[in-house]
Amino acid sequence: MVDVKGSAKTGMTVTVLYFAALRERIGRETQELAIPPEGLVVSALLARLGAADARAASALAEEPRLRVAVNHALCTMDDLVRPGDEVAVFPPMTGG
Amino acid sequence: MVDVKGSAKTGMTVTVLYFAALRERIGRETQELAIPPEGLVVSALLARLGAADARAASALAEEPRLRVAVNHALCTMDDLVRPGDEVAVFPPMTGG
Amino acid sequence: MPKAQAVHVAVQEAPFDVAEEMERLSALSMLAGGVSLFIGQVRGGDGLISLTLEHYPGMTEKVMQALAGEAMERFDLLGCTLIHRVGRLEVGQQIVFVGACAAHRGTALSATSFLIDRLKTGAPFWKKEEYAGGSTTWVQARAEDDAAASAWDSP
Amino acid sequence: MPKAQAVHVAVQEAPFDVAEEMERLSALSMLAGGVSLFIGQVRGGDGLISLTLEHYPGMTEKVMQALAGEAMERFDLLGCTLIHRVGRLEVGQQIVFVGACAAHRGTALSATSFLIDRLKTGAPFWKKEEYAGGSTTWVQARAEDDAAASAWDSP
Repeated sequence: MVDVKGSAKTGMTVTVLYFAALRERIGRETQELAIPPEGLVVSALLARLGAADARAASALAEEPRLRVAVNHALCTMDDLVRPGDEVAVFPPMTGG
Repeated sequence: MVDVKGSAKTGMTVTVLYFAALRERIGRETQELAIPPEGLVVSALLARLGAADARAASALAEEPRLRVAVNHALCTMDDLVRPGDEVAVFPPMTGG
Repeated sequence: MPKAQAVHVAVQEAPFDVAEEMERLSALSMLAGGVSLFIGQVRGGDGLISLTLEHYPGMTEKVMQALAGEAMERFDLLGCTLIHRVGRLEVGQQIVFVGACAAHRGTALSATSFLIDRLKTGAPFWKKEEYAGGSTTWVQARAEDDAAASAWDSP
Repeated sequence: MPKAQAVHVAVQEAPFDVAEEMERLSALSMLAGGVSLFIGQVRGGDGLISLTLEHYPGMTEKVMQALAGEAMERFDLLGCTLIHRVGRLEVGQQIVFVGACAAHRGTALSATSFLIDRLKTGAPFWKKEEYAGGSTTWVQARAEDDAAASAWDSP
Protein backbone atom coordinates (compact mmCIF):
# COMPACT_ATOMS: atom_id res chain seq x y z
CA MET A 1 0.00 0.00 0.00
CA VAL A 2 1.73 3.16 -1.17
CA ASP A 3 1.12 6.56 0.37
CA VAL A 4 1.36 8.49 -2.88
CA LYS A 5 1.30 11.91 -1.31
CA GLY A 6 4.03 10.98 1.15
CA SER A 7 6.26 9.32 -1.40
CA ALA A 8 5.87 12.18 -3.83
CA LYS A 9 6.98 14.64 -1.20
CA THR A 10 9.81 12.66 0.31
CA GLY A 11 11.00 10.15 -2.21
CA MET A 12 10.23 7.03 -0.10
CA THR A 13 11.86 8.22 3.06
CA VAL A 14 10.78 8.96 6.58
CA THR A 15 12.09 11.73 8.80
CA VAL A 16 13.43 10.36 12.07
CA LEU A 17 13.78 12.61 15.14
CA TYR A 18 15.68 11.78 18.33
CA PHE A 19 15.11 13.46 21.68
CA ALA A 20 16.78 13.91 25.05
CA ALA A 21 19.41 11.35 26.11
CA LEU A 22 18.92 9.43 22.88
CA ARG A 23 19.62 12.51 20.78
CA GLU A 24 22.79 13.18 22.75
CA ARG A 25 24.07 9.59 22.53
CA ILE A 26 23.39 9.30 18.82
CA GLY A 27 24.88 12.74 18.23
CA ARG A 28 22.20 14.05 15.93
CA GLU A 29 18.67 15.40 16.10
CA THR A 30 17.25 14.12 12.87
CA GLN A 31 17.89 11.97 9.84
CA GLU A 32 16.16 10.82 6.70
CA LEU A 33 15.79 7.07 6.24
CA ALA A 34 14.80 5.33 3.02
CA ILE A 35 12.04 2.77 3.46
CA PRO A 36 10.12 0.52 1.08
CA PRO A 37 7.11 2.08 -0.66
CA GLU A 38 4.81 -0.29 1.17
CA GLY A 39 6.14 0.84 4.54
CA LEU A 40 7.77 -0.91 7.45
CA VAL A 41 6.77 -1.78 11.00
CA VAL A 42 8.38 0.26 13.77
CA SER A 43 10.60 -2.57 15.03
CA ALA A 44 12.02 -3.08 11.54
CA LEU A 45 12.59 0.63 11.15
CA LEU A 46 14.56 0.72 14.40
CA ALA A 47 16.68 -2.20 13.20
CA ARG A 48 17.49 -0.29 10.01
CA LEU A 49 18.47 2.78 12.01
CA GLY A 50 20.87 0.65 14.03
CA ALA A 51 22.26 -1.10 10.95
CA ALA A 52 23.03 2.24 9.33
CA ASP A 53 24.82 3.82 12.29
CA ALA A 54 26.86 2.19 15.07
CA ARG A 55 26.14 5.01 17.56
CA ALA A 56 22.41 4.65 16.90
CA ALA A 57 22.69 0.88 17.30
CA SER A 58 24.27 1.13 20.74
CA ALA A 59 22.06 4.02 21.91
CA LEU A 60 18.88 2.22 20.89
CA ALA A 61 20.07 -1.02 22.45
CA GLU A 62 20.99 0.69 25.72
CA GLU A 63 17.61 2.34 26.24
CA PRO A 64 15.44 -0.38 27.75
CA ARG A 65 12.16 1.50 27.34
CA LEU A 66 12.20 3.14 23.92
CA ARG A 67 9.16 5.19 22.98
CA VAL A 68 8.22 5.79 19.35
CA ALA A 69 5.73 8.29 17.95
CA VAL A 70 4.59 8.30 14.32
CA ASN A 71 3.16 11.59 13.11
CA HIS A 72 2.93 12.83 16.74
CA ALA A 73 1.04 9.80 18.07
CA LEU A 74 2.65 7.20 20.32
CA CYS A 75 2.67 3.79 18.69
CA THR A 76 3.71 0.21 19.27
CA MET A 77 6.59 -1.73 17.74
CA ASP A 78 4.10 -3.39 15.37
CA ASP A 79 2.59 -0.23 13.89
CA LEU A 80 3.25 0.54 10.25
CA VAL A 81 5.42 3.47 9.18
CA ARG A 82 4.91 4.76 5.65
CA PRO A 83 6.97 6.98 3.39
CA GLY A 84 6.50 10.61 4.35
CA ASP A 85 5.83 9.86 8.00
CA GLU A 86 7.61 11.65 10.83
CA VAL A 87 8.98 9.13 13.30
CA ALA A 88 10.25 10.25 16.71
CA VAL A 89 12.30 7.99 18.96
CA PHE A 90 12.87 8.91 22.59
CA PRO A 91 13.28 7.69 26.18
CA PRO A 92 10.29 7.61 28.57
CA MET A 93 8.87 11.08 29.06
CA THR A 94 9.57 13.01 32.26
CA GLY A 95 7.39 16.10 32.21
CA GLY A 96 5.54 17.96 34.93
CA MET B 1 -16.13 19.37 91.54
CA VAL B 2 -16.35 23.14 91.43
CA ASP B 3 -14.48 25.32 88.95
CA VAL B 4 -13.61 28.04 91.44
CA LYS B 5 -12.25 30.47 88.91
CA GLY B 6 -15.28 30.07 86.67
CA SER B 7 -17.81 30.29 89.46
CA ALA B 8 -16.15 33.34 90.95
CA LYS B 9 -16.32 35.08 87.61
CA THR B 10 -19.79 34.02 86.58
CA GLY B 11 -21.69 33.10 89.69
CA MET B 12 -22.43 29.43 88.79
CA THR B 13 -23.61 30.13 85.27
CA VAL B 14 -22.55 29.21 81.78
CA THR B 15 -22.69 31.43 78.74
CA VAL B 16 -24.70 29.85 75.93
CA LEU B 17 -24.27 30.95 72.33
CA TYR B 18 -26.55 30.08 69.43
CA PHE B 19 -25.55 30.21 65.78
CA ALA B 20 -27.10 30.28 62.32
CA ALA B 21 -30.64 28.90 61.89
CA LEU B 22 -30.80 28.07 65.58
CA ARG B 23 -29.97 31.63 66.59
CA GLU B 24 -32.67 32.94 64.28
CA ARG B 25 -35.34 30.52 65.51
CA ILE B 26 -34.59 31.11 69.15
CA GLY B 27 -34.41 34.84 68.55
CA ARG B 28 -31.29 35.54 70.52
CA GLU B 29 -27.53 35.12 70.21
CA THR B 30 -26.58 34.43 73.76
CA GLN B 31 -27.87 33.80 77.25
CA GLU B 32 -26.59 33.05 80.72
CA LEU B 33 -27.82 29.85 82.33
CA ALA B 34 -27.46 28.96 85.99
CA ILE B 35 -26.10 25.46 86.56
CA PRO B 36 -25.16 23.45 89.65
CA PRO B 37 -21.66 24.05 91.05
CA GLU B 38 -20.70 20.47 90.21
CA GLY B 39 -21.67 20.96 86.57
CA LEU B 40 -24.08 19.26 84.22
CA VAL B 41 -23.79 16.99 81.20
CA VAL B 42 -24.57 18.55 77.83
CA SER B 43 -27.86 16.69 77.34
CA ALA B 44 -29.13 17.94 80.71
CA LEU B 45 -28.03 21.46 79.90
CA LEU B 46 -29.99 21.37 76.63
CA ALA B 47 -33.06 20.18 78.53
CA ARG B 48 -32.74 23.13 80.90
CA LEU B 49 -32.46 25.55 77.99
CA GLY B 50 -35.68 24.13 76.58
CA ALA B 51 -37.45 24.20 79.92
CA ALA B 52 -36.60 27.88 80.37
CA ASP B 53 -37.73 29.07 76.93
CA ALA B 54 -40.46 27.72 74.66
CA ARG B 55 -38.80 29.00 71.48
CA ALA B 56 -35.54 27.33 72.48
CA ALA B 57 -37.44 24.11 73.23
CA SER B 58 -38.99 23.93 69.78
CA ALA B 59 -35.86 25.09 67.95
CA LEU B 60 -33.68 22.53 69.71
CA ALA B 61 -36.25 19.79 69.12
CA GLU B 62 -36.58 20.64 65.43
CA GLU B 63 -32.87 20.43 64.66
CA PRO B 64 -32.17 16.73 64.23
CA ARG B 65 -28.42 17.04 64.29
CA LEU B 66 -27.49 19.52 67.02
CA ARG B 67 -23.81 20.25 67.52
CA VAL B 68 -22.45 21.48 70.83
CA ALA B 69 -19.04 22.98 71.58
CA VAL B 70 -17.76 23.62 75.09
CA ASN B 71 -14.99 26.19 75.34
CA HIS B 72 -14.50 26.04 71.55
CA ALA B 73 -14.18 22.24 71.35
CA LEU B 74 -16.88 20.02 69.88
CA CYS B 75 -18.26 17.64 72.48
CA THR B 76 -20.76 14.84 72.96
CA MET B 77 -24.06 14.88 74.80
CA ASP B 78 -22.36 13.15 77.74
CA ASP B 79 -19.56 15.64 78.29
CA LEU B 80 -19.56 17.72 81.45
CA VAL B 81 -20.20 21.46 81.41
CA ARG B 82 -18.96 23.44 84.40
CA PRO B 83 -19.74 26.90 85.70
CA GLY B 84 -17.84 29.50 83.72
CA ASP B 85 -17.78 27.44 80.53
CA GLU B 86 -18.80 28.84 77.16
CA VAL B 87 -21.30 26.52 75.49
CA ALA B 88 -22.19 26.96 71.84
CA VAL B 89 -25.16 25.22 70.24
CA PHE B 90 -25.54 25.12 66.47
CA PRO B 91 -26.67 23.13 63.42
CA PRO B 92 -24.19 21.06 61.40
CA MET B 93 -21.47 23.26 59.95
CA THR B 94 -21.48 24.19 56.27
CA GLY B 95 -18.21 25.89 55.55
CA GLY B 96 -15.94 25.83 52.53
CA MET C 1 12.10 27.22 58.85
CA PRO C 2 10.02 26.14 61.86
CA LYS C 3 6.72 24.58 60.88
CA ALA C 4 4.68 27.16 62.82
CA GLN C 5 5.79 29.86 60.39
CA ALA C 6 4.76 27.70 57.48
CA VAL C 7 1.11 27.64 58.53
CA HIS C 8 -1.06 30.60 57.62
CA VAL C 9 -4.66 30.70 58.81
CA ALA C 10 -7.13 33.57 58.53
CA VAL C 11 -10.84 34.35 58.82
CA GLN C 12 -11.67 37.62 57.14
CA GLU C 13 -14.30 39.64 55.33
CA ALA C 14 -11.81 40.99 52.83
CA PRO C 15 -10.95 39.18 49.61
CA PHE C 16 -7.74 37.19 49.56
CA ASP C 17 -5.04 37.59 46.95
CA VAL C 18 -4.35 34.28 45.22
CA ALA C 19 -1.01 35.45 43.80
CA GLU C 20 0.18 36.64 47.21
CA GLU C 21 -0.85 33.38 48.89
CA MET C 22 0.78 31.37 46.12
CA GLU C 23 3.99 33.34 46.56
CA ARG C 24 3.95 32.77 50.31
CA LEU C 25 3.65 29.00 49.81
CA SER C 26 6.09 28.55 46.95
CA ALA C 27 8.80 30.55 48.68
CA LEU C 28 8.70 28.47 51.89
CA SER C 29 11.49 26.12 50.97
CA MET C 30 13.90 25.26 48.17
CA LEU C 31 12.75 21.69 48.76
CA ALA C 32 9.26 22.54 47.49
CA GLY C 33 8.37 20.58 44.37
CA GLY C 34 4.70 21.41 44.16
CA VAL C 35 2.02 23.75 45.39
CA SER C 36 -1.62 22.72 45.29
CA LEU C 37 -4.40 25.28 45.67
CA PHE C 38 -8.15 25.10 45.91
CA ILE C 39 -10.34 28.18 45.72
CA GLY C 40 -14.05 27.87 46.45
CA GLN C 41 -16.39 30.49 45.06
CA VAL C 42 -20.12 31.21 45.26
CA ARG C 43 -21.76 28.97 42.66
CA GLY C 44 -24.70 30.59 40.90
CA GLY C 45 -27.88 29.04 39.57
CA ASP C 46 -31.56 28.75 40.56
CA GLY C 47 -31.70 32.49 41.11
CA LEU C 48 -29.08 32.58 43.85
CA ILE C 49 -27.86 36.13 44.53
CA SER C 50 -25.52 35.77 47.47
CA LEU C 51 -24.35 33.76 50.44
CA THR C 52 -23.90 35.24 53.87
CA LEU C 53 -21.31 33.40 55.92
CA GLU C 54 -21.55 33.36 59.69
CA HIS C 55 -18.92 31.86 61.99
CA TYR C 56 -18.02 31.37 65.64
CA PRO C 57 -15.19 33.79 66.37
CA GLY C 58 -12.63 32.24 68.65
CA MET C 59 -13.52 28.65 67.85
CA THR C 60 -13.11 29.02 64.09
CA GLU C 61 -9.49 30.09 64.27
CA LYS C 62 -8.63 27.29 66.71
CA VAL C 63 -10.25 24.63 64.53
CA MET C 64 -8.51 25.92 61.41
CA GLN C 65 -5.15 26.08 63.16
CA ALA C 66 -5.56 22.51 64.44
CA LEU C 67 -6.62 21.31 61.00
CA ALA C 68 -3.60 22.96 59.38
CA GLY C 69 -1.31 21.38 61.97
CA GLU C 70 -2.82 17.97 61.37
CA ALA C 71 -2.28 18.34 57.61
CA MET C 72 1.35 19.43 58.13
CA GLU C 73 2.12 16.23 60.02
CA ARG C 74 -0.05 13.82 58.10
CA PHE C 75 1.15 14.86 54.64
CA ASP C 76 4.65 15.97 55.59
CA LEU C 77 3.98 19.43 54.19
CA LEU C 78 6.43 22.28 53.92
CA GLY C 79 3.56 24.69 54.49
CA CYS C 80 -0.16 25.21 54.20
CA THR C 81 -2.65 28.04 54.11
CA LEU C 82 -6.32 28.21 55.06
CA ILE C 83 -8.29 31.40 54.49
CA HIS C 84 -12.04 31.55 54.92
CA ARG C 85 -14.11 34.62 54.22
CA VAL C 86 -17.21 35.61 56.18
CA GLY C 87 -19.98 38.11 55.55
CA ARG C 88 -22.03 38.59 52.39
CA LEU C 89 -20.55 37.20 49.18
CA GLU C 90 -22.18 37.38 45.76
CA VAL C 91 -22.22 34.77 43.00
CA GLY C 92 -18.73 34.39 41.55
CA GLN C 93 -16.95 35.80 44.59
CA GLN C 94 -14.33 33.74 46.36
CA ILE C 95 -15.15 32.10 49.70
CA VAL C 96 -12.25 29.92 50.69
CA PHE C 97 -8.58 29.43 49.88
CA VAL C 98 -6.74 26.22 50.68
CA GLY C 99 -3.09 25.76 49.76
CA ALA C 100 -0.44 23.15 50.44
CA CYS C 101 3.24 23.09 49.60
CA ALA C 102 5.20 19.85 49.62
CA ALA C 103 8.27 18.18 48.21
CA HIS C 104 6.10 16.03 45.94
CA ARG C 105 2.84 16.59 44.07
CA GLY C 106 0.97 13.66 45.57
CA THR C 107 1.11 14.89 49.14
CA ALA C 108 0.35 18.49 48.17
CA LEU C 109 -2.75 17.40 46.26
CA SER C 110 -3.94 14.99 48.94
CA ALA C 111 -3.46 17.59 51.65
CA THR C 112 -5.56 20.08 49.71
CA SER C 113 -8.43 17.59 49.39
CA PHE C 114 -8.11 16.71 53.07
CA LEU C 115 -8.16 20.35 54.15
CA ILE C 116 -11.19 21.38 52.12
CA ASP C 117 -13.13 18.22 53.01
CA ARG C 118 -12.50 18.74 56.71
CA LEU C 119 -13.08 22.48 56.58
CA LYS C 120 -16.54 21.98 55.07
CA THR C 121 -17.95 20.04 57.98
CA GLY C 122 -15.51 20.56 60.84
CA ALA C 123 -15.11 24.31 61.19
CA PRO C 124 -17.93 26.48 62.59
CA PHE C 125 -19.15 28.24 59.48
CA TRP C 126 -22.74 28.45 58.28
CA LYS C 127 -24.10 29.72 54.99
CA LYS C 128 -27.35 31.53 54.36
CA GLU C 129 -28.54 31.79 50.78
CA GLU C 130 -30.32 34.81 49.36
CA TYR C 131 -32.40 34.34 46.20
CA ALA C 132 -33.84 36.70 43.62
CA GLY C 133 -37.15 37.83 45.11
CA GLY C 134 -35.68 38.12 48.56
CA SER C 135 -36.22 34.65 50.03
CA THR C 136 -33.44 33.31 52.21
CA THR C 137 -32.56 29.83 53.38
CA TRP C 138 -29.82 28.26 55.48
CA VAL C 139 -27.68 25.78 53.56
CA GLN C 140 -28.29 22.29 54.88
CA ALA C 141 -25.38 20.00 55.67
CA ARG C 142 -24.99 17.36 52.98
CA ALA C 143 -24.44 13.68 53.74
CA GLU C 144 -21.82 13.48 50.98
CA ASP C 145 -19.77 16.22 52.64
CA ASP C 146 -19.84 14.29 55.91
CA ALA C 147 -18.78 11.17 54.03
CA ALA C 148 -15.91 13.01 52.32
CA ALA C 149 -14.68 14.35 55.65
CA SER C 150 -14.90 11.07 57.51
CA ALA C 151 -13.23 9.16 54.66
CA TRP C 152 -10.02 10.76 55.97
CA ASP C 153 -10.53 9.22 59.42
CA SER C 154 -9.22 5.77 58.48
CA PRO C 155 -5.84 6.23 56.85
CA MET D 1 -19.78 29.06 26.47
CA PRO D 2 -18.53 26.29 24.14
CA LYS D 3 -16.14 23.91 25.81
CA ALA D 4 -13.36 24.59 23.30
CA GLN D 5 -13.01 28.13 24.66
CA ALA D 6 -12.73 26.79 28.16
CA VAL D 7 -9.54 24.87 27.45
CA HIS D 8 -6.26 26.74 27.55
CA VAL D 9 -3.04 24.93 26.65
CA ALA D 10 0.43 26.39 26.22
CA VAL D 11 4.08 25.39 25.95
CA GLN D 12 6.34 28.33 26.60
CA GLU D 13 9.72 29.50 27.87
CA ALA D 14 8.22 32.49 29.65
CA PRO D 15 6.92 32.32 33.21
CA PHE D 16 3.17 32.00 33.63
CA ASP D 17 1.11 34.32 35.80
CA VAL D 18 -0.81 32.32 38.41
CA ALA D 19 -3.22 35.19 39.16
CA GLU D 20 -4.03 35.64 35.48
CA GLU D 21 -4.62 31.92 34.96
CA MET D 22 -6.74 31.76 38.11
CA GLU D 23 -8.82 34.67 36.85
CA ARG D 24 -9.32 33.00 33.47
CA LEU D 25 -10.61 29.82 35.13
CA SER D 26 -12.78 31.36 37.81
CA ALA D 27 -14.52 33.69 35.36
CA LEU D 28 -15.54 30.89 32.98
CA SER D 29 -19.01 30.36 34.37
CA MET D 30 -21.33 31.52 37.12
CA LEU D 31 -21.85 27.80 37.74
CA ALA D 32 -18.26 27.44 38.93
CA GLY D 33 -18.06 26.37 42.55
CA GLY D 34 -14.38 25.56 42.75
CA VAL D 35 -11.05 26.03 41.05
CA SER D 36 -8.21 23.64 41.73
CA LEU D 37 -4.64 24.51 40.78
CA PHE D 38 -1.35 22.69 40.87
CA ILE D 39 1.95 24.43 40.26
CA GLY D 40 5.11 22.36 39.91
CA GLN D 41 8.44 24.01 40.58
CA VAL D 42 12.10 22.98 40.45
CA ARG D 43 12.82 21.18 43.71
CA GLY D 44 16.28 21.85 45.10
CA GLY D 45 18.57 19.59 47.07
CA ASP D 46 21.71 17.46 46.48
CA GLY D 47 23.39 20.43 44.81
CA LEU D 48 20.88 20.76 41.99
CA ILE D 49 21.24 24.07 40.16
CA SER D 50 18.76 23.86 37.32
CA LEU D 51 16.63 21.73 35.04
CA THR D 52 16.62 22.12 31.29
CA LEU D 53 13.35 21.02 29.74
CA GLU D 54 13.26 19.72 26.20
CA HIS D 55 10.09 18.86 24.31
CA TYR D 56 8.81 17.69 20.93
CA PRO D 57 7.21 20.73 19.30
CA GLY D 58 4.09 19.79 17.44
CA MET D 59 3.42 16.60 19.34
CA THR D 60 3.49 18.26 22.77
CA GLU D 61 0.66 20.65 22.03
CA LYS D 62 -1.48 17.88 20.52
CA VAL D 63 -1.00 15.61 23.52
CA MET D 64 -1.78 18.40 25.96
CA GLN D 65 -4.87 19.44 24.02
CA ALA D 66 -6.13 15.84 23.93
CA LEU D 67 -5.42 15.44 27.65
CA ALA D 68 -7.33 18.62 28.45
CA GLY D 69 -10.25 17.46 26.32
CA GLU D 70 -10.29 14.10 28.07
CA ALA D 71 -10.37 15.81 31.47
CA MET D 72 -13.21 18.12 30.37
CA GLU D 73 -15.41 15.13 29.53
CA ARG D 74 -14.34 12.77 32.27
CA PHE D 75 -14.72 15.24 35.13
CA ASP D 76 -17.47 17.38 33.62
CA LEU D 77 -15.29 20.47 33.91
CA LEU D 78 -16.27 24.02 33.13
CA GLY D 79 -12.70 24.66 32.02
CA CYS D 80 -9.11 23.61 32.40
CA THR D 81 -5.65 24.98 31.79
CA LEU D 82 -2.32 23.27 31.10
CA ILE D 83 0.84 25.33 30.80
CA HIS D 84 4.25 23.72 30.60
CA ARG D 85 7.48 25.65 30.46
CA VAL D 86 10.56 24.57 28.52
CA GLY D 87 14.18 25.71 28.53
CA ARG D 88 16.46 26.23 31.52
CA LEU D 89 14.76 26.67 34.90
CA GLU D 90 16.55 27.19 38.21
CA VAL D 91 15.68 25.81 41.63
CA GLY D 92 12.46 27.41 42.87
CA GLN D 93 11.24 28.44 39.42
CA GLN D 94 7.87 27.25 38.20
CA ILE D 95 7.68 24.47 35.60
CA VAL D 96 4.05 23.55 35.13
CA PHE D 97 0.60 24.96 35.80
CA VAL D 98 -2.49 22.76 35.90
CA GLY D 99 -5.91 24.21 36.65
CA ALA D 100 -9.46 22.91 36.62
CA CYS D 101 -12.74 24.70 37.18
CA ALA D 102 -15.89 22.76 38.03
CA ALA D 103 -19.27 23.09 39.69
CA HIS D 104 -18.05 21.06 42.65
CA ARG D 105 -14.75 20.73 44.49
CA GLY D 106 -14.41 16.96 44.10
CA THR D 107 -14.29 16.96 40.33
CA ALA D 108 -11.99 20.00 40.18
CA LEU D 109 -9.52 18.35 42.55
CA SER D 110 -9.68 14.95 40.85
CA ALA D 111 -9.20 16.53 37.43
CA THR D 112 -6.10 18.36 38.65
CA SER D 113 -4.56 15.11 39.93
CA PHE D 114 -5.47 13.35 36.69
CA LEU D 115 -3.95 16.09 34.54
CA ILE D 116 -0.63 16.32 36.36
CA ASP D 117 -0.30 12.53 36.65
CA ARG D 118 -0.91 12.08 32.93
CA LEU D 119 1.21 15.06 31.93
CA LYS D 120 4.23 13.62 33.76
CA THR D 121 4.46 10.47 31.71
CA GLY D 122 2.28 11.07 28.65
CA ALA D 123 3.50 14.32 27.12
CA PRO D 124 6.85 14.51 25.32
CA PHE D 125 8.94 16.46 27.82
CA TRP D 126 12.35 15.49 29.13
CA LYS D 127 14.37 17.01 31.95
CA LYS D 128 18.12 17.35 32.23
CA GLU D 129 19.54 18.17 35.64
CA GLU D 130 22.55 20.42 36.16
CA TYR D 131 24.45 20.11 39.44
CA ALA D 132 26.93 22.30 41.25
CA GLY D 133 30.30 21.38 39.76
CA GLY D 134 28.86 21.17 36.28
CA SER D 135 27.75 17.55 36.00
CA THR D 136 24.51 16.91 34.15
CA THR D 137 22.15 13.98 34.04
CA TRP D 138 18.86 13.17 32.35
CA VAL D 139 16.01 12.56 34.77
CA GLN D 140 14.97 8.92 34.65
CA ALA D 141 11.31 7.98 34.41
CA ARG D 142 10.04 6.74 37.77
CA ALA D 143 7.91 3.62 38.15
CA GLU D 144 5.67 5.41 40.64
CA ASP D 145 4.87 8.10 38.07
CA ASP D 146 3.88 5.41 35.57
CA ALA D 147 1.73 3.80 38.24
CA ALA D 148 0.04 7.11 39.10
CA ALA D 149 -0.74 7.75 35.44
CA SER D 150 -2.07 4.28 34.72
CA ALA D 151 -4.17 4.27 37.90
CA TRP D 152 -6.49 6.58 35.92
CA ASP D 153 -6.92 3.97 33.17
CA SER D 154 -9.49 1.89 35.03
CA PRO D 155 -12.24 4.21 36.19
